[in-house]
Amino acid sequence: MLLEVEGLCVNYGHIEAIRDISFGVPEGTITTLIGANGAGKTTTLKTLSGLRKVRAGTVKFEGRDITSIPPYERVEMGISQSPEGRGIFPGMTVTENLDMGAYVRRDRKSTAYEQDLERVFTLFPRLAERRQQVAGTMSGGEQQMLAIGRALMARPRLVLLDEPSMGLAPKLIQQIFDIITEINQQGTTVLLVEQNAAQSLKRAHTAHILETGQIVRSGTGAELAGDEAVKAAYLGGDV
Amino acid sequence: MDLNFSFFFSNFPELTVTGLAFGAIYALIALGYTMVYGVLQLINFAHSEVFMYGTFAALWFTMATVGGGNPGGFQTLAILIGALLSAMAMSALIALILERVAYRPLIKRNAPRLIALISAIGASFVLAELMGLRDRVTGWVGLDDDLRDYVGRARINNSMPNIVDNKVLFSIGDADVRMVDVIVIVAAIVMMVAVDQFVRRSRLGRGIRATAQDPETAALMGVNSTRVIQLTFLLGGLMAGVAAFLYMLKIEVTKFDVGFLLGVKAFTAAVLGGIGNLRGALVGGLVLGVVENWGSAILGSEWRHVVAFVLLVVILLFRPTGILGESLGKART
Amino acid sequence: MAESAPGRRVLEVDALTLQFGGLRALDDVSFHINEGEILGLIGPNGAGKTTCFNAVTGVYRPTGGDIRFNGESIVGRKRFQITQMGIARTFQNIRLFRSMTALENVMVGADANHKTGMLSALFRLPRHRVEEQQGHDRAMELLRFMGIHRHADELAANLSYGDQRRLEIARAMATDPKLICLDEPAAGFNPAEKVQLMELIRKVRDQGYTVLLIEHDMRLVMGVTDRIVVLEFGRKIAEGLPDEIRDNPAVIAAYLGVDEEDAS
Amino acid sequence: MTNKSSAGFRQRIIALPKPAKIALWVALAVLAYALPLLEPPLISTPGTDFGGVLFTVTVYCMVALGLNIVVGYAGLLDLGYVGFYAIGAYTAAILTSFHASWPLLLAIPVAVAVTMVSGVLLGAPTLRVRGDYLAIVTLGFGEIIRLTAVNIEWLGAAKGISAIQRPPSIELFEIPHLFWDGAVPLVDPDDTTTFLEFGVLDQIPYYWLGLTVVIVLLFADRLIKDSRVGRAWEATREDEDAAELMGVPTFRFKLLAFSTGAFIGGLAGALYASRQSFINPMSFLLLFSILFLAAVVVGGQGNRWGVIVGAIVVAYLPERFREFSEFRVLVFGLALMLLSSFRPEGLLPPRRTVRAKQLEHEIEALEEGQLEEEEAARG
Amino acid sequence: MIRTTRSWRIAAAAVAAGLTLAACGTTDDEGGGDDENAGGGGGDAACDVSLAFFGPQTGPAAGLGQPIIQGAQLAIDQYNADAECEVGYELIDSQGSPDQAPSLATEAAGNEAIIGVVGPAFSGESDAAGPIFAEAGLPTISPSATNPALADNGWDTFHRALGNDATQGPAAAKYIQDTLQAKQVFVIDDASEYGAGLADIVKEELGDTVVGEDTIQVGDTDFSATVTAVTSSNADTVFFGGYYAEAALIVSQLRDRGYEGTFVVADGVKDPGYLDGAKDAAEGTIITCPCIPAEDPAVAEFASAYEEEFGEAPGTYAAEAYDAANIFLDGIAEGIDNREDMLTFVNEYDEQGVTKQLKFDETGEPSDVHVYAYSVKNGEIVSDQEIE
Repeated sequence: MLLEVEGLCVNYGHIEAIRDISFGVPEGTITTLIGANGAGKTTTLKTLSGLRKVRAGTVKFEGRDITSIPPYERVEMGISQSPEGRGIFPGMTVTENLDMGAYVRRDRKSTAYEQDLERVFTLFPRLAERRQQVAGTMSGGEQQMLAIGRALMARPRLVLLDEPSMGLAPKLIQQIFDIITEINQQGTTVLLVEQNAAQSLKRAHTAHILETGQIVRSGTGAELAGDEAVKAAYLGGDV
Repeated sequence: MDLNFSFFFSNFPELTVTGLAFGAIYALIALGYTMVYGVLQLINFAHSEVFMYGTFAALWFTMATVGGGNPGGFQTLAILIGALLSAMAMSALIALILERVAYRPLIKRNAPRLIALISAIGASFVLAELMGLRDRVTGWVGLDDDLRDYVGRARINNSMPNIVDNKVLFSIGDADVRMVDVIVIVAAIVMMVAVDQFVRRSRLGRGIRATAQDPETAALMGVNSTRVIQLTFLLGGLMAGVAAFLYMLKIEVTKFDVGFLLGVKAFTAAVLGGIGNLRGALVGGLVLGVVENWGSAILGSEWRHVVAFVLLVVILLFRPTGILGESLGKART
Repeated sequence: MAESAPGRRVLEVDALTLQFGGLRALDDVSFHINEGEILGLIGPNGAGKTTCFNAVTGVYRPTGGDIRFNGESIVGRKRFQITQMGIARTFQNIRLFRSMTALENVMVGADANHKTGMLSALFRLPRHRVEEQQGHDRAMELLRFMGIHRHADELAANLSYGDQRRLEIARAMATDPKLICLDEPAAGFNPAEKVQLMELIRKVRDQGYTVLLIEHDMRLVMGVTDRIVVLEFGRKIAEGLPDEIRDNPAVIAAYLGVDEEDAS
Repeated sequence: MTNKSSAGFRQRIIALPKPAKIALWVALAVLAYALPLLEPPLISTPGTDFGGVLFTVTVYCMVALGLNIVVGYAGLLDLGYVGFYAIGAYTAAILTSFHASWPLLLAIPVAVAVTMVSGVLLGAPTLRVRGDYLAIVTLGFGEIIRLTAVNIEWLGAAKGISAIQRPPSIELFEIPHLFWDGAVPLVDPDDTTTFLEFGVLDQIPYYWLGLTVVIVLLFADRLIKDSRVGRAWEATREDEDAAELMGVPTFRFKLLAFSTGAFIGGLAGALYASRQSFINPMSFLLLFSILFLAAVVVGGQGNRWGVIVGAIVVAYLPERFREFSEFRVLVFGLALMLLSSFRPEGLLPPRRTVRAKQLEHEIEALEEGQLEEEEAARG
Repeated sequence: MIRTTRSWRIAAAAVAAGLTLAACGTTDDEGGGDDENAGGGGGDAACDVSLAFFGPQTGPAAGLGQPIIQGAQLAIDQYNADAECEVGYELIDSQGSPDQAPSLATEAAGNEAIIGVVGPAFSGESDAAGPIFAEAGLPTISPSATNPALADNGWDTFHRALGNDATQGPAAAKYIQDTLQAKQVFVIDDASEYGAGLADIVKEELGDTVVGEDTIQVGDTDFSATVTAVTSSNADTVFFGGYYAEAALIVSQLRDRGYEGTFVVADGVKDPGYLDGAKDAAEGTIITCPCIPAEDPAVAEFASAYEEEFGEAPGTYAAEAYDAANIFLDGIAEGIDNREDMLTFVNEYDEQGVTKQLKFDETGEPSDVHVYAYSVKNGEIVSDQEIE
């Protein structure tokens, strides 16, 4: 297991946002957390990257307890995130945004760095065309690509993706999921949080369903995709 | 109100140079306002005191080293550098303390922005009064006699030994351009360019810009936001220290409440140039200094501050985010 | 048939062009909405849907072309005037008045058609009483219609996500519009909620409002709209009935893609 | 948590039947009126006249209520409020003493009207500027007003204007003061206040006048807040664009807030000038704008009772603690810092803020951080 | 009621002067008074009375208040040193603002123990507090308020221990014209009551010789526009109406720019702070002041006593405050213990003080004002001549 979450509880004030959830992310896989709005998906991701305080439970990365270390150290350890709502730096150019992704790296002049940059531009040719464009003026889809590309620039062992398909057109959604699969095949472990259950179940090795802060079901992507109850609640019937 | 245009035109070069010199000091102080605003969206009201403490550091250092007569050549240069460094160190220290005591507790609690302004105002009062009551403080610890030269006359002007010969360097038309003005303008511009390049080019500078645009995402990129905020205050403090040194070089006199008016002006300069924008601070400061001088010449010095504020209003009406607009911070909607 | 709705054109967008600096966000876009119709506006990200919306509600001023509402041009009018004329909207990212109660949020909408000023309020003149009563009643009615009247006195910020979306619609309806523009109302909804929303939009229409809808969820768009306009890169690439759009090759190429699972 | 006990207290008050509630308010009002006569130990101010201090407190209360409309309700940061206060004071001074000798009762409405017009004149061009830009523009405005007064002979220059009229007196009867011997209150027959004699030596009638104005303003504030106008202000503060798109002419309402604030500021200034009987530009320094703002924010912007508390803190405490003498400003600064970090929402935040704070986290948890929306609220 | 609020510093000074600290607090006994009738040194001197200082102890103007506080303090300490009953000294801190003046004056008026006020320090606060003191019959002697109009208010309690602008202004103008033989004069003022009032009179007296004028603001530090105006006007003399803080800055900046004309100022600049601030640039400055030169033994004695007690040379208006306090103290020594008698006493007073012959006319102005010229030589303010 690259990442192990055990008995995690997160509170906002007196309210429990996350109640005792445990799961693991095996190295080299795509793991997905799906659930409705308000189920606790984003909170989970924010907790994993250190933006939220943990009330109880532990988070282990490569066997090391990281429950209470600050976000920037986690990035140094190899966890990077593409946040919900994309969160690109609107006033910076594409290249500068990608540089920000590599903030914790000290090898900016090295060939390894150049290679990583090339890798991102190969994954997202659209970005290559727009290297000097100010990110804030790009379309939603391009911003999403930039956010994912930026997360990769840290050379993460584990990349956390928060709703990459949100607000995107159907055609783009497929592209994004294709790229996620490709990233995984290139060797990066992916933890994917999604509302688009159909796509994410199709791509994920393991899936967990979150409801009101708890994991209610787990299984392989295919298992859950075939499950009638899951189908009814998350995949929707024909209207 | 008589308009005195003939005087204005016949002395245009001199008025412009002296205006630029004072404007350069505004610009350096404005930098501190602009950086903190850019990163935290807070008006660091106490920045004026950061400057004020710098002036005292420069003053005390010079007093301690000059002794009696006027030292010459190399020694003068050493004293100047020492005074500059002590002003920078003192201002930076005060800025960091300010961040720690007046801001961090509020940022941690995610307090409303206005309350941070009030906290800063409180801190400003405290810092200014501590300086204004320094003789009391040393009195309590029994150092009053030893430190009399340094802490005495706590509430009135304290002046610095004159160490730079303010000779005429060159003339434009029949206006003389003098040593101190040139030092002030050149030093200010060099420092501003250095900071600008640092923020634009360096890794830490990129961290500052990222935090300014989106603190949470910046944290996800591995930016230590506490460090970045400290760095911001530190840079602002260092620049205020430079400003303090240059101010003492030019004006030679300081007082516990000297920061207030200068702070208001420097903040005006920051807004004039586009708050959050480093280059804007430079432009705003220089423009403000020059226009104030011009206005004083035409209308009389009693309208100096009025000219400054009217300029601000007029500029904002036509360019609602200042001359150069905002850039360090996100464009606010 | 598109013309099945009772014929009168509520909104006419005529050769609308919008330019930001060098960027042409909308290029010669024309379409219209008939009274009592639900019109869907779809397209890939960055196609100009929201820009178009903003032009219609007066947030942006068109560079060229005209927008007519009930035959009257709205170009150059202030945003609040356009609202008072009868166009209301919701927002892609919910923008409620968070520290006001749900009821007050809706009353702000209702106030759009009121005239109470400082003096009437200060002296509690009859106009104030009458309008206040009307506003309150209308707001409660709308909250009930949306099914959130139990939360009338709660702060908007404290409502659940779905209720916030409903509250936004109620607030828009309170301005007593002819045309109501919904900007991605289903964002963040699960399939069950989307079904509810679809019914709600129909109900809104049945109350006599005309609806302009931006939405990504094709199931919802296909299920509820009478007609669809498709934009790409600021240009209109198709217009027609839902079935026509579904099979339009240009739309499939530009927008829907081939994966039937999502587009169906 | 102090919140809990105060909330409990509030609950109990709310639970009272209406007549009892009214009786309670009346009792409070009577107590407020009687305060300077009672000269209660601990509360009374040594070293300076209690009645005079109380008058100053009421002036600050007026100013805080006025500024609260601008800052707390409409969300416009005004750092030059003292400018309006000055315009009110100067107009009253000029009309009753310097260039004319109108009766005060005629001069006050004119002063208030002039101030209101000045609010519109300042607001019309500047209210399009947003956020902190407005703060610095208004700050400049306040300074321009003061410097103009300093530099123009027609306005009295630095010398100021003296012999400003006092309100007309109706001398009815005398009320004796209390006198405290330790903890025992005694009636002091030698020390009396003549009911409604606006004289030189007794400041208490001015306080009564000020208190009456404050009470009227409190009522008016409530009436306006609970109306279309108040809702429009709040909506504008919360989200200006959304408000505009919901049919709120936000600019007009901002201007209305600005001029209403100016109205109250001018009224406070005129009353102040009348009590003072002398004004010069010293009384309208930038520092006062800052103190006024501190009153509103420390008290709890958006809550009329909060800003009253804030005004009392800012106006009364420095007078009460004159013993600190030279350390007064230092102590005041420390107090501002401590209050900010321990009560970031203000001493008495609006009830909504309290509720919102309690529930915000819950909702955030349930809603899973709608980032953009949060930003919209913050921005 | 605790009546006395002294700063620790003054208390410490009192200790240094060999006094007992017990004197610091007046007794609380209501009407109890002293059982033993004041015998001893003071003879039939009054007991249980206080004088008050009214002016800025804190705030931006505190620098001007300090010498006044200390000047009066010195007089009271000297009196108390061999008195049976000590005279109390209340510091009423107005921060120099007319804002708080009415409440403070009302409170002082209500405190029957206070029978004389040294102050109010500034004309503004005098305007605000004057009616209250007049109503309460509490005599005041201001050591520093110079606005001529103050005497026209008809307050019989009002006095001042220095000449007003109308006496000093013409004298300064006369000196500039007759002694300096100035052909071209540039007049600067600081827009304060004192400075602007003085400058206006000087301008009026000098008439056509005034070749330029400018007004600065108190608290400003950069005067480059003013300096340019002076240098380009070719004035041979500059008159500045204002206080020492700005005067020092202006003269430094003028000299820095190579200006060589004469700098003339008035009593607001006669302060050690001017010399400290301007240093070499102060050399040659002419200061007019309605105060007797230190050659006079009484003045010299005061100056050395002041310096011994406070460790610095007497600042602006310290001597006037000393005189003002001594007038009241003389009355107390004669047994006066109420305001009414004190007022009569002050109105009829006629003695030589440190600064001048102290005698008031019916409006409260000093009836006999001589203005002297001083100049700065070798870093000291030395007397030059009396301006006739």
